[in-house]
Amino acid sequence: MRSSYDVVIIGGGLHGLATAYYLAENHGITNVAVVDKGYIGGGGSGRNTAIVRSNYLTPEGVAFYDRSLDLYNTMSTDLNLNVMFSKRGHLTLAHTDSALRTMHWRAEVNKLQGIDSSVIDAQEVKKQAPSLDISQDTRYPILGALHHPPGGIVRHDAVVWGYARGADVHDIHILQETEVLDIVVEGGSGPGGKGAGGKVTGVKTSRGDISAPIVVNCTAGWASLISNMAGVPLPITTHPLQAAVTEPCKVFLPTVVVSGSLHVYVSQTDRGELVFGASVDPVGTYRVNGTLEFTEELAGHVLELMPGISKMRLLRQWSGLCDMTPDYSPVMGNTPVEGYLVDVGWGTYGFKAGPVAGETMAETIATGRNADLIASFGIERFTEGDLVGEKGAAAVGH
Amino acid sequence: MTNRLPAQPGEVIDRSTSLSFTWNGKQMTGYEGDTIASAIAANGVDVFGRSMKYHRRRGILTADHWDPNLFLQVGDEPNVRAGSRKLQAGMVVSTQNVWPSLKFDLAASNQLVGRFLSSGFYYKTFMRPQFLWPLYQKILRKFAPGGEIHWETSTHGAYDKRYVHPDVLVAGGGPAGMGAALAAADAGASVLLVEHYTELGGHLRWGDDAQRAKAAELAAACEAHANIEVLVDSTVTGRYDHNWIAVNQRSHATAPERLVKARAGVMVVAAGLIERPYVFAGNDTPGVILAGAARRLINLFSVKPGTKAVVMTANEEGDGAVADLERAGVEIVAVLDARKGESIVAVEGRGRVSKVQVNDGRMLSADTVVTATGWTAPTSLLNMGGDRPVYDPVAARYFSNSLPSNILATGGIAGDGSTAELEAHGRATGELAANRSLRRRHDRVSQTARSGAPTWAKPEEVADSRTPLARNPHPECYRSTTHGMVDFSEDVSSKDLVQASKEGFDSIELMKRYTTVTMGPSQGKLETVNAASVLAEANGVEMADIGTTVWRPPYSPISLGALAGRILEPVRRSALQDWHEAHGSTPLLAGQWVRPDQYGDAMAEAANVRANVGLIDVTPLGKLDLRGADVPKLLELVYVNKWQKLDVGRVRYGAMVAEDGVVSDDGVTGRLGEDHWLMTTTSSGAGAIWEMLEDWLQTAHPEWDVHVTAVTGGLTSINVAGPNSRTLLERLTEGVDLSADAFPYFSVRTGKVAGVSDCIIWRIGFTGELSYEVHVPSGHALHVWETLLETGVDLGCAPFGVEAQRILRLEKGHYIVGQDTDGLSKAPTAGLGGLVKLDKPDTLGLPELKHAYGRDDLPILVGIQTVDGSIVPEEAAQIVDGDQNTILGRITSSRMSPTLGRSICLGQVDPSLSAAGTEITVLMADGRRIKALVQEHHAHFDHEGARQRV
Amino acid sequence: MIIVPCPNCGPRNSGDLRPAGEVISRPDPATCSLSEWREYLYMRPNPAGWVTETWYCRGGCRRYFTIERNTATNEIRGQEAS
Amino acid sequence: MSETTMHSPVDVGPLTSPDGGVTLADAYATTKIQVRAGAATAAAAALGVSYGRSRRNADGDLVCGTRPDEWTIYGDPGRSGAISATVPTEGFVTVIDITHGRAMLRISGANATSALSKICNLDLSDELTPNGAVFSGSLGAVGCDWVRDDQGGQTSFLISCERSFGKFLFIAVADACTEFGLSIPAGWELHPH
Repeated sequence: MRSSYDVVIIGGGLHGLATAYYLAENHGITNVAVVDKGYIGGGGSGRNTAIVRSNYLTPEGVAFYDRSLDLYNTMSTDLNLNVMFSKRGHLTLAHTDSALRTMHWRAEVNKLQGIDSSVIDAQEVKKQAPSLDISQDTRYPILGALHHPPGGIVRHDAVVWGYARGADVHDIHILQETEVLDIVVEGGSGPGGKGAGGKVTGVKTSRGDISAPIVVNCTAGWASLISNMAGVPLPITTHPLQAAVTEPCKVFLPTVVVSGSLHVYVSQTDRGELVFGASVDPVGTYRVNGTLEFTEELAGHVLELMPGISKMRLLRQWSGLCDMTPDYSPVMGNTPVEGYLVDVGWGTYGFKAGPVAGETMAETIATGRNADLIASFGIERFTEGDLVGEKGAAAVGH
Repeated sequence: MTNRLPAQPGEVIDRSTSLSFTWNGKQMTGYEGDTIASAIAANGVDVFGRSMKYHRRRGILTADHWDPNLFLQVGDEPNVRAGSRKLQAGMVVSTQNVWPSLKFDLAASNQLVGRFLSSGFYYKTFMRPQFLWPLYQKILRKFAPGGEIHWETSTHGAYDKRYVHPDVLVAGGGPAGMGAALAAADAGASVLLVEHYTELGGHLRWGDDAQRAKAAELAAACEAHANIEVLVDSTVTGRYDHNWIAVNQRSHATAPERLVKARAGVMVVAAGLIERPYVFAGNDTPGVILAGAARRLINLFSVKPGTKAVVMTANEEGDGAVADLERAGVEIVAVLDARKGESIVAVEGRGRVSKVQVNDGRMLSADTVVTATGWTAPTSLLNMGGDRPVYDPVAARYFSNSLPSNILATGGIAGDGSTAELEAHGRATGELAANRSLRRRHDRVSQTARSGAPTWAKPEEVADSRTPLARNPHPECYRSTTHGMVDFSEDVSSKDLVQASKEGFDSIELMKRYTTVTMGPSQGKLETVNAASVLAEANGVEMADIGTTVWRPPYSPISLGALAGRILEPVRRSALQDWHEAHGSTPLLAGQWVRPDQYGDAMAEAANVRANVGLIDVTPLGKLDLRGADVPKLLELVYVNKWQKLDVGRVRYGAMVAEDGVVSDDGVTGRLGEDHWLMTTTSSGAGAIWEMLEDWLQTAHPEWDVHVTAVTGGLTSINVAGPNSRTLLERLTEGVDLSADAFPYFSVRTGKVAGVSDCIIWRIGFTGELSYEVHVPSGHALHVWETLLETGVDLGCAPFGVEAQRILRLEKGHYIVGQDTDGLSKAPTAGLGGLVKLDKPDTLGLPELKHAYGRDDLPILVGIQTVDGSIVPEEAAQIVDGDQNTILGRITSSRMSPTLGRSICLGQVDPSLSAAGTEITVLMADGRRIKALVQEHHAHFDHEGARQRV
Repeated sequence: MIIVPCPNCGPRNSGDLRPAGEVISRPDPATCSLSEWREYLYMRPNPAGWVTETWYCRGGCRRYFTIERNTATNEIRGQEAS
Repeated sequence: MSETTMHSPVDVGPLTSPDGGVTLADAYATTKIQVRAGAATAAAAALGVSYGRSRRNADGDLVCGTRPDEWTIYGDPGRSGAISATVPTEGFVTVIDITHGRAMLRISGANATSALSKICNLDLSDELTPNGAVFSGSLGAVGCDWVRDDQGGQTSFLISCERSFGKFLFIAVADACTEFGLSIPAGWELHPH
């Protein structure tokens, strides 16, 4: 650990490590420290269900996530580590007319931006995922689905390790078990010289002070707490997002299946386990113990889709923290405090965005201005601009 | 039955009841009381399956629920724990992880490339050429472990649930757990005693005569106690915040599994100890078993585990196994006393152990190796309560560290002792649990509105004065000088762990993720301690510095069926839904409601409304009865428009925006009396709006006199629409003058319809025709509906469904919140300009409304007609910039209009396109770009409303 | 499923109620600036510790009330009817 | 149209298990009068029970403290006018007949509590839910108003829900009773297969 860096990145997860990697790789900035209070990838990066896709609803969302998918496509070669990207296709089921209408909307927007995305009917859904029950007399009949062939799953830990190794090659310092206690800001309008109009000079950590003209908040679950250290309030509430995995069974589910109405998404690993997720818990909390009701609702909903797997057993459940924003879109880029940047508010979709978030944050740091791809995601939209319209599509948009 | 012993003193099998079953297609028999595994073993079988990665032969290891080698397919059920599941007649049992057969397994060739399957293998290989990875992946997926799903059978919905509220829940029915249950129950607490296996007794069951007698005595006392409910073959699978506890009851008369959800005052964890394997080369060879396995096979099931055994023992369980083996006629080749430093180095053998190498250099011939090298304390449930157990090197296991006051530990998880000492500690724990839980129950009764005051005094709090159990010294036996299997279900060896540490994955959490150690079906119960010890050794640190991974629920895997339980998915039905279904309606699920979509021909139904008169059931409309002098204030707060001056007998359309200015709901609200109003909302918004009104009334304006009552289901709403509607209603209505002058458009009257009093009649026109919405007390709705149809036969009266209504409303250009507007649509987009009043002191989203009306860049909802009227653009078709791909809007609603004989649409467009007559380009789903024209009005038909005002 | 102490009903499972979020004061809509309004709409303290929050006893007494809950531990103290 | 010939969402039953341990019956026609009034009103004083408790008045009607400042009076079919007339209306008081809007069932017998506890998370034991207890809570995923109203010394609950949920509620409760021997008529199974 040095006493001074050009850039200090808070958060050693996928986003922080990717930002560090692209700072070095694309911009030659290597006097960089990534600090994490625990171990790398110990937060949301290792707790998500590893689904990637780009079939978003808004043009800005589509462009952003499509770039991320591009980066995932070449990642194994770029990082010299097999991240096991399984491009197996992604189905978002529609159980109602209105859901089907939203799927059509997404498909049309996607197609206009060159994304492989279309609405398929129940028979075609059955071909893609034969284990699904497409009978029409159920409580939640499958009317059709948004089919997105380029979507898939990636081994999430490998992505973290790949970026960490890539950053390490450039001699970027990855400081684990180093907790940031404060962000030092001078000249701001708030208490202690923090807040709007101020300028960052460094951070205080559990292992000593570090001076740095640029500090980047790449945390999830603690983004509000870190941002308050700089005097920049965020439009975030923190909620747990839970996931679960079953014991393995012989592989039967070839694709990723999502149902927004049933608040569930499911894929099967190469080892035969089903990996499930749901929507965020309704009660905001920093607690990651998990709940029983999550598994009950999850099982009920999964069995509505696939009644045949009632005898499969749930092996393990876990929980991560999600920083939810009002419009289900992130908060990225420069802030009213000079030198303090944010890459936060990733809700339930941070994993998909990791590579492009790193790339665009690195560009923003290097050039001083927000990268074009993140122009809609600036913090100012919550005070004067317009929110992003992903909410409708992202409610359980995994 | 080649391996069955003569009757043993503690055997649980019933030799008078033979059960036949098949094992990999071969007919076998066992006895009532056998586990599947004991029955198969009794038939002389050594190899039960193949390991996950290397497809090595595997046999019995622990002979209990946690045995990683005894996951079998039983009929249509995958991954059955054959070590604990009881045998039933007719079971069809087969191996998993074999292809094509148990003896000749192609995938076993993986062993030859074993060095490539070491930790991190996947991450480092199959990378180049990259295009081949999908192919590799396909092959890998063929070798996935686990059983098979039988798609033709499903037990979804056959499972069951139950809620219980015990003062004390005891997890574990051994001597300590039973002692705790009895003491707590004696002290007046209600107790739920949960035992993982099918009988109470814990480790006493396979113990000596005195131990078995003690178990029987305690079990009988528990079964007989009025305050104790015993659940056997049941597992406490999870402990969640505020002592919300999940119990999976596996054997129950009416359900395959039942999830029992307990809110317990105090949870007593008496889960006992789980025996740990020893790590050495060949430790996964069939014939290598744990001491407990040997004892259970012999004592409970009368199965001889081998013929020539080497026993390595570090504790009493191993010593006991030696005695049991001798009694069973197994030749003891050697007893290696780990307390004296003797140990096994390696074993050889493929289908079965043949040679054993000892650390004194001897090479012994044996077919069986028995190890007793120590315990894993299954601290999972304590862990879920926030405890972080700490390693004690003297006792060579983990102990709980700090527990919240509503969790207590007893038995082996808390320390060592004789049966009497364990029971005594359990009893003391039970007394403490009773004290704490009865104090809590007293509070609960006192605070609960529906219960009276408690009739008993709250006990004084007693301190925890239990005499702690001893921690007997135990050698730290984890790994020999060779490398062997650490995680049997994941096929992870100690060598893999050392390698992972060298590669920098040197914390327990990173190692777990990198190697998948402890991530298999037993979730670390056999592996965690050995993994930590290997890591400590590799890192050159103490065990205590390694920590353990966090144990997450469930404690033991639970079926999805049990978690789902019965299928409780309520559906709402109007009082007329039975009639609709009896008359050929196509059901439409709309939110929680089931509704008639159509009765056969929606176009004809719509046309009949324009020509004659139709009836539609619109009961799902949210309806709120509002009473009080301050209702107008409330309405002015929540609607964008004004309400103070609405006269009695009149109704008005209202639109709502949320605090962020986004259009959120709409509906018609009428003034029935000076202080009596009826408000309608969208069907989907009804619940949320009711709660929102209560929020404003309770938290912001408690001084207002308003009572809100939800009356949605109480009033069945029948819309009578069409030019003949007045004539029809006049025949059946008493006490209301329906003439145009006496009952004008947008008015409300109350009267008698078809003999039913208290019907509320609104004259409104969603369909654009002369129409009346009749709200009938629901118990009489069917009578009114049928009478209307009968009376209107000559007027062409016929029912119409939701689809016809959608067509009619689109012809009239009425937007639907959530379809024609979206999550960003502000009032100007929906065209609410004439309605919105900004000069109110308070209305929801007022600053956003003001902001929105100062802008000229918001999308605008317009009527749209394609140039070619035969083309119906899809809803959600995008409006683009000519041949460019820039998005300038989208079609939000579209239908073929039976009235106009052409397609009609509503759509949101960029304001630059919103002027009437603007030509726009619509991109069809098939890629065609078609021309359309923006219309002057939202309405495509009778925009002046002449038809509805007659 | 935590227990929420309803001041009217007594202790209830949280699933019987609807969490309505941190208590946030609402500026005067007639006079406040857009940025003050936006702060009310969107900005949340979101602490990892004690918060005062509103719950609606949807399945029970249908009353809104506030409690103090520690978002790091789910511990609950105090109850105040509103 | 007679006031008492109401068409119930549950046109089946009553159902009884062979051992008499549980009986389930429709009670839609029960007159249900809701009163909303502040604690200081004459109505509150006349009704005379607080939230959570109930009493049977001189007319034999069951007066329940349904919520804070809210009461429900249950009586025989056709008593709407008679019951409403007994409520003093000075001050801000709302009296509203909710008979048609609430489906209602009665479940009685020694096994009633056990059956209900399969689909209701509340502690229905005698201590927490004694005779006369009034409360609201979910039953089979349907929001219900409950009163424990024992009949002849036998445990009995009177349970109502929004009318449109009535058929589902009856099906869900009947299903919970099958463990205790109740037979379900065709068409009223929770999961018709």
